[in-house]
Amino acid sequence: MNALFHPPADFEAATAAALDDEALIVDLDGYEGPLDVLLALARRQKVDLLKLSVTRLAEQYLAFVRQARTRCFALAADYLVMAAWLAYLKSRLLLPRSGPAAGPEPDAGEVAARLAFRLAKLDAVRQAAEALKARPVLGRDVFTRGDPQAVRIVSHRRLEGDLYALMSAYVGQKKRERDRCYRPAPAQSYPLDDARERLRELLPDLAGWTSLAAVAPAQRDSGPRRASLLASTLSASLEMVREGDLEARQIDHFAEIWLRARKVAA
Amino acid sequence: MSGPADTERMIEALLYAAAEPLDTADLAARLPHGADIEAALKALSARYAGAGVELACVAGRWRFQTAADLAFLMTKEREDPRRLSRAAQETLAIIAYHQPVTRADIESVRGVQASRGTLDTLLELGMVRMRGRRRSPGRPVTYGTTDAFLEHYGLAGLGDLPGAGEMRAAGLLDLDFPADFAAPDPTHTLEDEDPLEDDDAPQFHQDFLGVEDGAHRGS
Amino acid sequence: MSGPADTERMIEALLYAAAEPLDTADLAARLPHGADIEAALKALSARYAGAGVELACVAGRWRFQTAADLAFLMTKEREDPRRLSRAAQETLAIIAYHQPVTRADIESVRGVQASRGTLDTLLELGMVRMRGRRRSPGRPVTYGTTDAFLEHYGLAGLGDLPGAGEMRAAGLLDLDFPADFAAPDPTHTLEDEDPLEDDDAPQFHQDFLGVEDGAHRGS
Repeated sequence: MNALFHPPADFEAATAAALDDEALIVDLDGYEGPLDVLLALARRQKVDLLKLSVTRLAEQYLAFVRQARTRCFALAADYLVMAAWLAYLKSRLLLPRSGPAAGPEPDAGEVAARLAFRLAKLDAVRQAAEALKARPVLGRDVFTRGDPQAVRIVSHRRLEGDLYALMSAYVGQKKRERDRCYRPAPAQSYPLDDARERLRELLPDLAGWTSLAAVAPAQRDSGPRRASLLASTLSASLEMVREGDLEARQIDHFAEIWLRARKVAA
Repeated sequence: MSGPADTERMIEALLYAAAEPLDTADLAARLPHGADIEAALKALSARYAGAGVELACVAGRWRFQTAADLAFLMTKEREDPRRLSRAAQETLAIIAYHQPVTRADIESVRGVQASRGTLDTLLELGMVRMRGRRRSPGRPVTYGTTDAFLEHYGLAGLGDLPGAGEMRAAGLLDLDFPADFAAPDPTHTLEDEDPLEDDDAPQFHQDFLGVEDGAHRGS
Repeated sequence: MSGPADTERMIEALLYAAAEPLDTADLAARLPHGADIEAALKALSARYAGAGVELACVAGRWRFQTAADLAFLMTKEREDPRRLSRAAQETLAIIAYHQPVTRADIESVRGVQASRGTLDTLLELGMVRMRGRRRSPGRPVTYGTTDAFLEHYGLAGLGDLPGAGEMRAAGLLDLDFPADFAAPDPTHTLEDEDPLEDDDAPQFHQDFLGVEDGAHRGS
């Protein structure tokens, strides 16, 4: 474990490491958090991750963060927390060990070793992911029988469905229940402007009395309902009556309404 | 690099994975140029002769098929339902989370009438059982899940059913879901439930008919 | 009438006609009683070794599949597989190698919060399933891989995961970080999960119900 300790303070080397071009080109978008950065830096040391120099890694990381901050000021908090922690760890690693550990803190070398171990773990998982990807994958590298008609035997012994399916089914219904209750489809209305425009176009044909029902457009499968078509046409016609272009008449309450173009006074 | 043996292997793989029989032109189009397809088909045919699967040429197209004398194996189709219908899946979910529930409860959540077959399927599969009767007018039968249900879903107990937190974590609850959405606690026992009596068992549907005859005196 | 050769032929035909991999129990149900299935599978496997179509064991079940080295021929058959993001790929690997794992475990190995969508995608694809709950405070849900995962990657079982043995030997599959491990873990500070209480009493469901019912103990 003591091998993990670096020789005592060598600040010049530290500065050099931070400045030399070993420092990564900062591209935060490419990284998924501080651990990812640390792993990328650690791999550059080209040693077994468990024999990593954590002091050097800390320096590189701090240089990375410094550089990142000059570019984008708002570096995510994770990166800064890790930086602070590594700065502290580094200082403890560099301090000569003086007698029994003071205070309850764990041995710095041990903490460093665990960081290295954690990186090794992430690295192992990455490699595992690659190894999986490299396997012959069904539908990409290997294929089962293609003729669906030839396929007749089905294994019946397994009931499909897992908890996720069960949860999805439950939530799906709850959603539908909610939608059922709170979302009546809003009725579409026939715009007044459209009704007026249409009436104006129809004016030449309205020389004789014509019923409102006949004047209003017919209902289509989609679009406004009949009631809206009638109402908007009536409103538009009343406006045109006011403007002197149209006459309207109704014999009795609730009776049919008749419309006719007003004869232009010659 | 492709000798006759390679061509044979390639044709074998192509015919196996193809969705329909292939003729020699189809094969030629997909094989390296210059492959001797006729010879390879002959060799392949000889290799498969007498096996459980045979190479057959139908109307100039080639395909693998199971040997005719083994047709008797293929006729056995068992009819156990193995994929739950959506209705069954949903009904099961409601029973799991809301148990004990009555048929009317299920219908009120699903918004549709529970078809008779759905609940029967679940009962037959042993996923669902009748638990008791609710102390309410008509004394409807209540349903709950079985041990087989727990086993199938790998749950130690009903308390292990995923809750709202997990649903959210699994991305199932979108943002416009009420923040206070909570899945009900299936371990909760309602006090208004009576145990089933012996003569209840076979009468699955009696409860819905409303023909409660007062035979059940247990209050 | 059925000698070993017959059994071999029958299994060959059954697997050819099967819509999905079959296990020995599936086969046994369709074969004459007393057939030595293991031996026949072995013989069949040997007979098909090196051919264009091979016998493979995936998720403990058997299927025929085209030889991997002939993938280049299968341009027509190739489905456009949904490509997993790097995060999903890694998450899948962690679940596969470390299972059962909780979401927090995954985050702790990856060092970042699991982005919404990663785990859901895997769940939806059917590669990953919820396995149960860990017996620890909060009783978090654990995840594992499915048979579909094994089938997709052509693995006979979890023991065949590439490199798993070495990783285990190196201790890289242990999930428990020592209690005094002090590296900052962003995933723990940004917790937006359920408010888990540190109460480790076996109070199921407290995590999402928020209502403690003393009632169910009495009944």
